Amino acid sequence: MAIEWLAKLIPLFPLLACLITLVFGARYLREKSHYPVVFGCGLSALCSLILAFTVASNQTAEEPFQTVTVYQWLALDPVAEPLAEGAAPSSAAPALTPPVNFSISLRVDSLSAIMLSMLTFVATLVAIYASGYMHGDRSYWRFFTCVALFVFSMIMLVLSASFLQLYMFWEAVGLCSYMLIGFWYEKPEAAAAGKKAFLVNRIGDFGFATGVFLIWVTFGSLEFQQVLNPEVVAAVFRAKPEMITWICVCLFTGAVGKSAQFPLHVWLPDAMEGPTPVSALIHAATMVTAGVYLVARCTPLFILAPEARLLVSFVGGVTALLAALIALTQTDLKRVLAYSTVSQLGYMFLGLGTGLASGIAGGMFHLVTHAFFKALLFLGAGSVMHAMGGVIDMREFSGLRRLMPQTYRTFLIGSLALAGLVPLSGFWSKDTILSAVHEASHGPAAHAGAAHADSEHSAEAAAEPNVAPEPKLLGVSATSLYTLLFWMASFTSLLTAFYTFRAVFLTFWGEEKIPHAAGHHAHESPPVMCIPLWILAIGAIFLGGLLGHPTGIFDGFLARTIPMVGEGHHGTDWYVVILSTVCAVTGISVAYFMYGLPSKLPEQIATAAGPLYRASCNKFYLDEIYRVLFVLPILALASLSRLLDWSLIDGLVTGVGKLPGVAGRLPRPIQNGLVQFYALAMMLGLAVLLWVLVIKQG
Amino acid sequence: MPGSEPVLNNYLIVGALLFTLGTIGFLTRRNLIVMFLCAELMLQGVSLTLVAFGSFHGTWNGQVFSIFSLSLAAAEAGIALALFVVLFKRNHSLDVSIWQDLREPDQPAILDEPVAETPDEQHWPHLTPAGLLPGEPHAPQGHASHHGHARPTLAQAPVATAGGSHGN
Amino acid sequence: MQTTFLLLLPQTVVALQAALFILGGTFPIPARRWGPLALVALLLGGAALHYSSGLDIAADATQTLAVVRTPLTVGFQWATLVIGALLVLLSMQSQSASKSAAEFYGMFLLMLAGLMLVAVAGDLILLFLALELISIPTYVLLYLGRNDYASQEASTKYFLLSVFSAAILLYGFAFLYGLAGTTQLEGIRLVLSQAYKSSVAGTPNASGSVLGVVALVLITAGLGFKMAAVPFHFYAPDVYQGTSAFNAGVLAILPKAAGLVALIRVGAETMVGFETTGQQLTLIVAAITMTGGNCLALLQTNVRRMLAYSGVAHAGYMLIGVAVGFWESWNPALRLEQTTGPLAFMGLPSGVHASLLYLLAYSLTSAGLFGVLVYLARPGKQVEHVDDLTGLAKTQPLVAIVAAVFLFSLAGIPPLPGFWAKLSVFTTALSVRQETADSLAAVHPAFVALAVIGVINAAIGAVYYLRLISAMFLNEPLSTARPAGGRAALVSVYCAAVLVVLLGLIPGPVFHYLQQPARAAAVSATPAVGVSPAVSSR
Amino acid sequence: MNFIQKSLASGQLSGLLADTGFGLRAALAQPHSGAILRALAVLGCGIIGIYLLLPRGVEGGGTKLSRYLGGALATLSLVFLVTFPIPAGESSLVGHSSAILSPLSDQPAVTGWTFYILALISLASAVMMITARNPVYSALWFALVLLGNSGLLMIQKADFLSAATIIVYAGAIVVTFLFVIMLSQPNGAAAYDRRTREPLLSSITGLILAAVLVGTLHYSATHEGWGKMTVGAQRPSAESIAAVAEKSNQFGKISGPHYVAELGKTLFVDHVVSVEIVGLLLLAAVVGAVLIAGHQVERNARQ
Repeated sequence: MAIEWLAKLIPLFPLLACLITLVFGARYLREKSHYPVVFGCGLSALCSLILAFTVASNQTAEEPFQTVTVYQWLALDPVAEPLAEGAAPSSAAPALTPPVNFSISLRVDSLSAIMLSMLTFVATLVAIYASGYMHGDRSYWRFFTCVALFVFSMIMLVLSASFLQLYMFWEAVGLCSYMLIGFWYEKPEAAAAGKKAFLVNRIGDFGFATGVFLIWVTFGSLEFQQVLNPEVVAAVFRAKPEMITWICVCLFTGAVGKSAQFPLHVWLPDAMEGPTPVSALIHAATMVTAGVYLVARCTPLFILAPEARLLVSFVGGVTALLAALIALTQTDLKRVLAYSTVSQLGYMFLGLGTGLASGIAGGMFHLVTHAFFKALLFLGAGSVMHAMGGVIDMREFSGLRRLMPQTYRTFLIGSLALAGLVPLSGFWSKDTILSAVHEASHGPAAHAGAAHADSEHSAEAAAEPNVAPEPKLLGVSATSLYTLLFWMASFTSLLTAFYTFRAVFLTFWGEEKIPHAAGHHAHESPPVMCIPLWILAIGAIFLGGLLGHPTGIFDGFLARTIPMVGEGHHGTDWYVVILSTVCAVTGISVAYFMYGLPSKLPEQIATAAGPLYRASCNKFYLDEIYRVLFVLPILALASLSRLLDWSLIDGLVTGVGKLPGVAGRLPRPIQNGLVQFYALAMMLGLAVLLWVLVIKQG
Repeated sequence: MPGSEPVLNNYLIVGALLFTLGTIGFLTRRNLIVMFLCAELMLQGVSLTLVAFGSFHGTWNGQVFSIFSLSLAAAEAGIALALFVVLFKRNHSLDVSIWQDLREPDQPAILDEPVAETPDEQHWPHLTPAGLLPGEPHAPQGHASHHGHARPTLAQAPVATAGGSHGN
Repeated sequence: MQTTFLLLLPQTVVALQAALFILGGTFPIPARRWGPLALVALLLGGAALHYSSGLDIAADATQTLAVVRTPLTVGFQWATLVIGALLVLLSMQSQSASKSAAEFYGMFLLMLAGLMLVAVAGDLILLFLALELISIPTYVLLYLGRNDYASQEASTKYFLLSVFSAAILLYGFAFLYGLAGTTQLEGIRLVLSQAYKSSVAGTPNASGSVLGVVALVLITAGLGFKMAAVPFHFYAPDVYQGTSAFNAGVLAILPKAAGLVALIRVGAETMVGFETTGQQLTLIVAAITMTGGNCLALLQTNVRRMLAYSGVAHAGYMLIGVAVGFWESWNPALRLEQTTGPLAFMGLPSGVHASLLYLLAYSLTSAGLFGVLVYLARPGKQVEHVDDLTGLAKTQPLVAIVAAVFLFSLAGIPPLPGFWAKLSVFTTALSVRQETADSLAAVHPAFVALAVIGVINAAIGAVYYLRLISAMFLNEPLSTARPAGGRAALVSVYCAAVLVVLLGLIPGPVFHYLQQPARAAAVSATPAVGVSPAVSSR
Repeated sequence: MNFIQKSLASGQLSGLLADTGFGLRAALAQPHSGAILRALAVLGCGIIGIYLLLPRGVEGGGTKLSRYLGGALATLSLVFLVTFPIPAGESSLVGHSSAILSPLSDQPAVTGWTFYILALISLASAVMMITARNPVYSALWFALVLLGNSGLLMIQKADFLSAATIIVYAGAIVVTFLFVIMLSQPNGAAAYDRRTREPLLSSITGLILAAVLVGTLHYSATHEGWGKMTVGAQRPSAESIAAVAEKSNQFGKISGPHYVAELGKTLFVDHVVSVEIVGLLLLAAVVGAVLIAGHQVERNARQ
């Protein structure tokens, strides 16, 4: 009962807020437009937390979810029943085919509760922050309308009980993102970025739509209750194992588009043209996680498609590394964060792809913690941008430590969390993923465990253990692939720590430098912007420790929805812990030596004079050597990958988008305005059709 | 074989050929009226086909259908007449190629290359043009090389010789 | 005979009033009266339809097959009247000062009568004449639409090509008549299915005479012109561009509906035994129509031209349903039998019904969208370029939102009818099974390919619709002149919007309505013939 | 990826491709494509002739020759066509047809030659019509086509229709159009009448169309016999006619000597709805013509 009401209220508040700002925003609310949205999001955040606790206390493993139907959209009985006299319906009763039923339903379980709490909480803070950040914008109300619409769509996406509804709000979320990226449409870059995001996402959505169609073809239903039911999946798997793989690949394509994974990641960095709160909300914390959510939601399908899982992991791992490499050389603060987001999302997919209990839990957990510290970082960056008069290039400013102490401290916390330093939340989640990958690299034992993980119901599945050879991707066996991915991921975490702190040092350390655009107004942000920063910072510090590995709360909670979570590996993998800590510390210290110190040193060097002194300066040599041995290759790699990214991948992806236009240009000359040309083309078409069909006939 | 009784197929083939000839005419001829007449020629082919089928099947339907297509042709002819007269008033030409302003925006207009005209190519039926005595000698007339540039009006237009060489 | 006229009462009422309008044009009645009078005429037509569809005529022994009545035809006529009323509302402002308003509405009512006739015609001759009854007034409307050179050019082009395509269509009908020896659709169906039954049972295209193939191709070409299917679509963009927004709307809806219904009637429902050819033909045409229309629409900057191409693309989606209809015509029982397997799509409309649903969604949405264009016309200047729509959200927020709803529906975004239409069309395409020994027969690869092409096209289509939306919402208005389309047009637009949203949110009744004949067909082995005894008394 | 290979190996795609290839090869071996190819050869000659005859904008000394050549080729093709073998023995049509298609055979004057002469007149005039430079000639040749056609209708017992064709077409339509032509182009063929749009492509299109039509007609007349239960160019079985007739209220059978009376009865009883619709159609056309002719169009400049 309570759950039902809560589930209905959570999307209702943002929807109301959206309608209120839409109707009254332009005329009456104007610069007060944020009130309905803040309150709407706040109330729904409150409800979400209550919901999460209710779910935790009420739902049991026997009844892991609850579906609340809001609106019965289209319900049709099967038409075949009066068939009677002709061919009697075959006795094999279509047990799997319920009547067609489209409805708006809300599915409440631990997975959606987690997503909801995270989403509404971050959204509320971002809305509060935005009321300060966007202050004075001409289209203040439009911004908040879009944000409320976005929050609503995202909530509905998370609460969807069918693939159809999911797809619907998937598109709605994409649309909101398009509108928000292009919010400052006067800027040509913003308009172009919006268009690009839309185009690239369409490619992914096409995959998703195909997947949904395949699900329909295969399962005859789109309801989660039906499709994700392990028994049904097992039955279908027995009939058509390849179909499951195809479905998973198609769904994953959709996830790749929305979650900005290689090679469809090109839109996300450009999307930074939108207002910074949008970047924080949509392109860091919530929307881009929709893909991760989708894959997690479809775990029952992915479990049976080892090849698809390998693909997920592989794409995730490659994306993580590639994006981290690119982030090394960026000078735009928001772009660094954007690439870092892409990289972290890659981590999540890497974890999900393992199909291990700890991997899935880790992926989801990383999603939650990442939402906190990445939103924090983005808002911090926004704060800097706000103070610097819209300048976001790190070469233009430095040493803001003293000028903006609040921002500096919170940003530092966020960076530490992102880098994965020990007690902070990023460490716990990243560590879980890494240990899962490590575990997966130990080979088939783990896989057998995963394959059986659909557990109690399928005695057969147990009877025919994974006799099939371990899955391969492009001819590489899973174990070796995971070994490779593990090292890639570890290296990525080093890079992550490095580029994060490079940004920190460049921005906040060193000599105080303020761009002209900021004028004399460079100041610390108002409290309305700082308070959300601190709340997020607290989350970024403690969330991991409170919910993560040490307590196991998160795993246990998630295990209600995804049954296999919680089994298998429990202990702490000290090898991984140490490795990741070492990586983080190394990354930070390298960044310190390169960007934290030289800013002070050069002056001393310059005054103390002489190449002798310079030569004797140990540090400097070290730096040089380091540079030659290590940094230069990486820089080269980074610029190479950036080059590749910009020219090849970008060109390819947008090229696919341009294909229809090119195709449209081809038949254009026929449309030259002459009636007789038209008649000729008609007749020629007719004659050819006639010829072909008559010849083929018979 | 020629001389033997015509069978259904013979009629159908004549119909098909009339239809095709009409099509070719419609596709190639640029005079609005000739185009319309070619469409009517197509309808004639259809009409022949219908009647042949009807008499083959031994029912009236073919003829009835054919009668209706005849009425339709009459209706269309009425509209065509009005339309062509108005169009001619606009451009002083019955050339269908004048009407090509509406097209894909970046396509070039298709213009005729000017061709040297040979005035003696004019042929006239044995009809006496109003206001002229038959057999009155007349100077040949050079034609506008391109539609729309020099539009001969009724008043200016020199009347060609009656009784000139004809046939083709 | 009496029965026939009773069945044709709505058409008769509408057509008679059209004649009255034309007659009344000679009397000094103010032009602004004729619009409301046309609405009254449609209302009377509705009353007649209500009366005649309530009659239980089955008992009458003297029925002929010239006219068919099934629940679907009744529904189609209602839809015609509703959309006709929307269009009449649209034209009121422009006709209120016209000298030929009476004739204009007379012509328009004749077109509606023709469309209603197409739905019920059970005879090739009647069907052909009904189609021409739509064409001939169209020539006149096109010419009267605007007072300029472009409109003359548009009507010239449409006229010439329409005459040309009418000849092609008639030739196809002639062959069909020759094939069967009767002009009655039901008779043709009977003759062909007898030939089919006595042929080697079970082989597709068993009764397929080559002559029938020729007939089918010719008919499809002739009707494809009316539907604006590639490669018979060439007139559409030029004509839409050259004429007024209202005329473009009329042209986008009425002939398309007529062509589709006629193709279903003559092709999918009648030509039993030509399903292989029919499938191949419609598959090819549907695929190139969708792709061609959408790709060309991407490049357009003229709004009406873009919508013309988008209409072409939508014709392609509708043809998917017809292709499935051909497959079903072969053996509906087979389909039902197979769909009871575990891989079933029960409850969704069959191919033909899916395309009718698509037609309904498309027509309503187009009526609304062209209505927006009519409404937004400024004095002496129509909405031509996409730029004329920029910043609409600033100047006319409500109209902009409504227009966005229409565009979203055309793009097939979920809560709107366009989505349901696309969904049913694609799912019926996926429900086609290849008949093999294996009972879990694979989906038909050609139809899967068609569905995939359709989905890709839906993605392409969304791009240009969204371009319009973003122009309306994200840009600054270029001019702040007040729209001069009149209040009636606005009413029409809002009515269309309400209908569209309702159809999107409560699609159940329509789906049920479309299922009705499927149920009837499933129950009775013989399909609904003539005045169907299964006609419900409303 | 394994599964891609697997699904490829399952052979849907390659099977489809192979199927298409074989299908095409097999299709070419079929008898009806043979008929089409034969028709293609015969008609090709005529089409070349028409191409040569068509005004192509090249006025000069060479054209006369090409026109004569074209005329010769077209004639040759017509002669070929007439002698195009319709194997009488194989065709099951001949037996039935003589009684039906020569309804006037009780008049000994009407023989097969009548048909061939009339057909020749029709076709030759049609060729002349579409190739004449002068629109006036085109219209006159069209009148001749109509005469030939009405003769063809006459020998099929369609007296009324043949008279109506002459009255409506030759008497009304052609004459009105002649008026328009004479008024609008008093000086004969205009520049655009000596040119044609895409004569080559149009001829090829026409060739394909004609070949398919003629080939199909030949094939279905000769091969689609009763044995294969096809209905092309065949009379439907007695039962099916009966079934239809039962359904369709005795849609008129041709019987009795009072042709026109019978026709009228069919027209006004069975097709009365259509007659009404034609009335509406003519109303629309007349009013439309008046509206179009009287409509004032702005004389603005062309865009």
